[in-house]
Amino acid sequence: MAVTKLPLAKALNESLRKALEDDPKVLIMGEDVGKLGGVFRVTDGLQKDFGEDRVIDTPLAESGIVGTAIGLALRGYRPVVEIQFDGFVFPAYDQIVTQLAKMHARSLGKIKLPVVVRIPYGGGIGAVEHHSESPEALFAHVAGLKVVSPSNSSDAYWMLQQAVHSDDPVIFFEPKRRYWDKSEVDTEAIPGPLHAARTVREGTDLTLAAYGPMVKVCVEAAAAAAEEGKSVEVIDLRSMSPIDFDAVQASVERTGRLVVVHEAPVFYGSGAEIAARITERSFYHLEAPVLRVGGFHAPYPPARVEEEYLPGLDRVLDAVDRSLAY
Amino acid sequence: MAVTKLPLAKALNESLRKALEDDPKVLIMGEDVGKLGGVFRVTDGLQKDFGEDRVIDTPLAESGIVGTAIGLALRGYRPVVEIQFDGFVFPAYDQIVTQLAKMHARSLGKIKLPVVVRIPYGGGIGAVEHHSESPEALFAHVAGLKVVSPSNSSDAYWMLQQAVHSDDPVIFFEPKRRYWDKSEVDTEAIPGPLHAARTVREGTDLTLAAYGPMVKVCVEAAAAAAEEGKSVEVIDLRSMSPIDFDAVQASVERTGRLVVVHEAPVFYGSGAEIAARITERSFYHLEAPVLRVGGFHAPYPPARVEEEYLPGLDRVLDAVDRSLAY
Amino acid sequence: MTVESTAARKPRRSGKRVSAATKPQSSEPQLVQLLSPEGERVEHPDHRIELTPEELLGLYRDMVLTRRFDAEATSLQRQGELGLWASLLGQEAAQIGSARALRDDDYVFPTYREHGVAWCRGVDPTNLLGMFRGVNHGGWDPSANNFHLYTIVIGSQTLHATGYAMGVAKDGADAAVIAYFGDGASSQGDVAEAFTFSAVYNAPVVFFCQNNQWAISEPTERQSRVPLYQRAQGYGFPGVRVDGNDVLACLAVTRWALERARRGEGPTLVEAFTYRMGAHTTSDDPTKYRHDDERAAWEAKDPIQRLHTLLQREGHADEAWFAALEEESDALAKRVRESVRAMPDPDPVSIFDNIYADGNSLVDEERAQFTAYQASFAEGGN
Amino acid sequence: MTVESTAARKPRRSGKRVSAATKPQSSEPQLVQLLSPEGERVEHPDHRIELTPEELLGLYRDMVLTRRFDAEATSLQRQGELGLWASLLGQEAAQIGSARALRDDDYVFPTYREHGVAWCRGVDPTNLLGMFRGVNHGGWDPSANNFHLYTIVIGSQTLHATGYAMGVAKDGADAAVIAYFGDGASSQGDVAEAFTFSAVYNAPVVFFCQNNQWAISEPTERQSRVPLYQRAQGYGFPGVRVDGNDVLACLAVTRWALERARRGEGPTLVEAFTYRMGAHTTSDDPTKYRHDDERAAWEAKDPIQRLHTLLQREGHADEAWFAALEEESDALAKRVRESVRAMPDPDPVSIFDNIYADGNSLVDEERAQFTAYQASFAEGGN
Ligand SMILES: Cc1ncc(C[n+]2csc(CCOP(=O)(O)OP(=O)(O)O)c2C)c(N)n1
Ligand SMILES: Cc1ncc(C[n+]2csc(CCOP(=O)(O)OP(=O)(O)O)c2C)c(N)n1
Ligand SMILES: [Mg+2]
Ligand SMILES: [Mg+2]
Repeated sequence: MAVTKLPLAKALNESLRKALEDDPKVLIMGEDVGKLGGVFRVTDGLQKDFGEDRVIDTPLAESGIVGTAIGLALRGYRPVVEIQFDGFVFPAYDQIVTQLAKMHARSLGKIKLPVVVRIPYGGGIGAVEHHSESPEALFAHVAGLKVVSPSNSSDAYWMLQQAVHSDDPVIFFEPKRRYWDKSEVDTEAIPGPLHAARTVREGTDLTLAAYGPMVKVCVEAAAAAAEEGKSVEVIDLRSMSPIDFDAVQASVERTGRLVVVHEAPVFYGSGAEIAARITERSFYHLEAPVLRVGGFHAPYPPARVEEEYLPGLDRVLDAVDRSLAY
Repeated sequence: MAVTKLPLAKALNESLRKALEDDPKVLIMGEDVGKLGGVFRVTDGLQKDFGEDRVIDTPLAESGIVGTAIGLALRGYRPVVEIQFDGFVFPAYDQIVTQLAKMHARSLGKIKLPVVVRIPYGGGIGAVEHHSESPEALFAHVAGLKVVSPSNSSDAYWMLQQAVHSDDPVIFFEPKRRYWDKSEVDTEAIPGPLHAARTVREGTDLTLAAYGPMVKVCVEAAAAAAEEGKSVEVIDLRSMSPIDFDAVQASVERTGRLVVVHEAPVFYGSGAEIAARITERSFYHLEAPVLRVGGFHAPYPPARVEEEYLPGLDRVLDAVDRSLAY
Repeated sequence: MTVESTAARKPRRSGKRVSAATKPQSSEPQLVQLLSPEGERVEHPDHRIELTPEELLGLYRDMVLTRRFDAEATSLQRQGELGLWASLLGQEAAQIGSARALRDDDYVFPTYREHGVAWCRGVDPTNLLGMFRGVNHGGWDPSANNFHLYTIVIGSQTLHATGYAMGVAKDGADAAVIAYFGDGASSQGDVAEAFTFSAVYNAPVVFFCQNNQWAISEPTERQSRVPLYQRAQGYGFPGVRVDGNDVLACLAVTRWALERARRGEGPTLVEAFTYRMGAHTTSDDPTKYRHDDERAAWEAKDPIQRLHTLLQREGHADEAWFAALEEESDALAKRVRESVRAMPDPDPVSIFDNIYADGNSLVDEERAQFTAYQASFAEGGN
Repeated sequence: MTVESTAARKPRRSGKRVSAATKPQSSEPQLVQLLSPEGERVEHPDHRIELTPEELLGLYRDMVLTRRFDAEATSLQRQGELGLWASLLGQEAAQIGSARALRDDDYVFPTYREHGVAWCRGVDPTNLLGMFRGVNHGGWDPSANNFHLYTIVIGSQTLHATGYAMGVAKDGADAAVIAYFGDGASSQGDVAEAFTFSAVYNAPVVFFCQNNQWAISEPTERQSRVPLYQRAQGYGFPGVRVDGNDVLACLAVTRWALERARRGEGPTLVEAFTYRMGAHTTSDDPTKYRHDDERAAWEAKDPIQRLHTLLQREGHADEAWFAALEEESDALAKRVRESVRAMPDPDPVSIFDNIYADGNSLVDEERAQFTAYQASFAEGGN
């Protein structure tokens, strides 16, 4: 049966399995991805079935992981590397920004680096420091990288397939607190483009745009708003670089209002880019300024206050109200 | 005489000299900062006068430079570290983002890390790859860091003094193509706050906001616009984190129009944050959307086309015209 | 100069066979050991130690209380009082031995597992639990006990330790610095850079690597194909492997390394060969990747048991003493349990505290907005 | 196993004194040398080389042409045709010797100074100049000659080389990889991680460090307090120091290291002990930090001169041959000069090319805006 209900993490696991089956050049690399199957079990069972040569436990060194993945890609491989948690991608940041992102341009197009960097990201799981961050803006600002994040199991399955097939480096942010959420995956579907946004819920009064873990919150907010008679459209952006501005623009030009929601800090976050660009594109359509709901300009706080830090239903609804009040 | 005309690089040099004289805990660290005086001679003569113990040539390892600077700060020192070029800060990015930025919060305020990271940045000097970048947004997004950039010799002198005196880590971006530009420095002046914007030129029709190397371009654009009868106000932001939004807002509420100019790529750049926030604050005052002039979503190009890549007079004037056309 | 090469030159004065030391042809590197798994004293040509009975009892007490505290924390995690716990079970000797070699003026840079070191420094065990409970990211004042905050980003702290040690040298202070890290951490570029900087500046720092054989699910062979202590040589300073389950050897070797540092002889790498008896953290499931018999083999080398045997054989303590210690353990566990349960959640507005030392307009603005937003609920608003 | 330790075991068969090799007590590490600065052949217990006269002449020709090309590039920079040049003057033997040890299937990861290696790989010298002129960031097809692009971020390419070599091993290919880097680079965490990964995966890679004594203004002592070749030992693979101004030794040692790699024996570190005779780049002023007499001492060890002496002494070439080579050099210089001058500036719209292989909507949008903006000038618009 092609359609099954799977937890998001399991959908990723199936997607990786398919990628390994389809193409002998696909490799999985990272810390603890082998026997353990990753700390979130996303690579569970893959080393057992595909061997240590294809599912590779690496030394504990993120720069080394990405740097050697680049070398393997130069040799014709398609490495999918796992960074164990969001906060541990920074030792690899130099390799990602100065090498992975730029080598295609540097070589005038002769080199292609089909490397996927998988990063479980975001908060909400009660973790200690460095395990709950949302650093996507730090990658989206960098040309040469593509940055995406699925919000559900189907996208998890298909977007990861597409990321592996892409000849460009893709930073693949996995909403870790949604790993256990189940939804339907049709493994025989024909997926849409990797960087296209998707309308999750239609509405006429206001547009909510989000991605990854916040899509669920926005859908809940839209439902709550509906009870109060407000018709809220929800767009799952799916891609933070590039951003499907056309889809957001089309929606906003119908609703006249936009609220962007993400976990990452608002200051210099993706909401800023969306607000700036949509305001430029749809200046005369906006009834209210684009509002942003997101993290504060603060380090991710200790777990016992993370619920106050994370944008939740109430904060989204508050922004919806503020927007509608214009 | 307290007032002298100095090239910007020399003003920085004098500022470091003063800092070394005033406080025995101040140290200079970096690659080639000693005998050579740095590749831009910003630390020229300092090792000779203050000794190898205070002006320290380090091994070629940026993570090591920032990491040991943190350790020295923990011991009570105030290190001013030099990153040789913008493109070489990334090996230190992990230490800056996960340690330097967060240790004050991590320790509930018990630890203070008065570390200054000096980074010559930006293009326009005909350099090879990695020597012309503007990565300020990648630091400004990170809470715990302060990010500033002087545009003239006086600010170079005073802002660096203030950065050294700050108990917070400061990322100090130096507009390298302005190193040789001379302007007046009053070493006995009383400087304004480090994070306050400064109105460079007053105007009534439109506000141009810029920082670092682009201030000069904006002042020239305002002069050119004036010849066409357009009154353009120019604000030197001076600080990219925090941003003096109050100053920008006050100006925009008078002029009704804002164009933000920076060398860094527009996508997820500081212009996005300014546009988003000012639009939110001054929604009913804006006659036109906030426009952004900056770098493209492309790696910094080879030197022979950098003049086309960099926002110049014409591109700023083009944006001014587009804004005024609303 | 490694202990290995020295050991090959000098005759051994003890007839006791000590692990690989008696097998010069063995591929196993030599291990400094002063107390055998059977609880017998062993002599070593380079390292010896003279301890009073009180000191021996002190080490034993430290290990027992640390283990008890650790077990209590694990069970507090099971009860939902902590979000996570990283147990030090099995590594008590490495931590207590090395930490008791320190003087007050020395400075410690731990990872996230150095509960035994924290204990020796005088950090209240309860304070360690804040970050694992999720009420803070580090709940103690580092300068109060010269014990830095736990560092989670693997390897980072070795550079902080090196910089701190450079500062100690600049100050001409009679002190040394110790940086703890794991076998997995040895692969991080930061650790290599710390070796480089410390060697170039001859910084008074001891790199104390607890090779507990595992980095989560990866055995040490994933990090190196030669013993880790050998890494130091290529950077120009000595490396020594010590039996990490032998508190006497850990104390002696660390003392020696700290003395070198204080004498201006620069860095040393100490590899404490030990074993992580438990899971990596309470989130980990070691049955996925390692066999029980490995653990069983290490159980026979238990650090506490061997000192217990020695104390009994040499008659330093009677049953009453052990019973009193048992009571003290219980009291400690009880105190920890109670204080953790009483630990309040932080005030949400504290999210905005301590981000900047000098203040920040954006933080002020966000704090004000947040406070107003919170108040809107209290007022029945929204 | 280092050559040093081996040398201590085997008797030397040559009476010729070879640098430190005859002084076992010396603190100077041993240097593999097969051709003395005086142009005399030297025997070495571990490394020897048999070359035909044609091969010897070929090495000489490579070095002379490379030096000439390099000098031409320097003067092109002075004339404003290039924005920058990084001269290899003095390092010809290290580069030609190591590169001539390579087979076609082997893969090279250079820094920004490997002009001699590029020459041996068959990269047209003109292509190297594009990035220094500022018309591109790397103007050749890496796969055409198995010669990767120049890498500017110090040390990064050692990890790419290691990954590539891991791929070679996976493919079961009969090939090896060589990564070039400098003495300064040895401090970067990435290089240490490359050592770790290559050792753990036993990757067929040779780390070829040109220790030219300087990293811009910093002498090698700022990077390490022990000879750099010793770094390898701590990672579990051999390190060798070779006379970097001796093209025969560089060839022999690199060949040996590549053979080890191809035989599945894993990585090797070769430290070529040489000297940067010129400035770091044309932007640098070495008078700020080093003395002329240091340079003079190294001039006596010139790599080309010593081979010249050998060729003459052994009668492999007559004056006519040298004269013909001189002419070939002139022709090369002329060709390079002319093609650089003819090198067009890139079309500005190429800024938007090759950012993504699969296309990108934002780039398309910005390209279209840019094109329209440019066109507005042509039309007299704005
Ligand atoms: C930079 C970084 N990458 C990954 C992690 C996730 N992580 C936490 S502990 C650990 C293993 C550490 O092993 P080791 O250094 O041997 O220390 P041990 O836990 O055994 O004491 C890993 C991979 C991390 N904390 N930091
Ligand atoms: C990460 C990084 N930091 C700094 C620089 C600036 N830089 C360019 S070359 C150089 C010195 C390199 O020395 P070495 O590795 O010995 O190579 P050499 O130039 O002597 O061939 C420095 C510091 C850089 N290119 N990359
Ligand atoms: Mg371990
Ligand atoms: Mg060098």
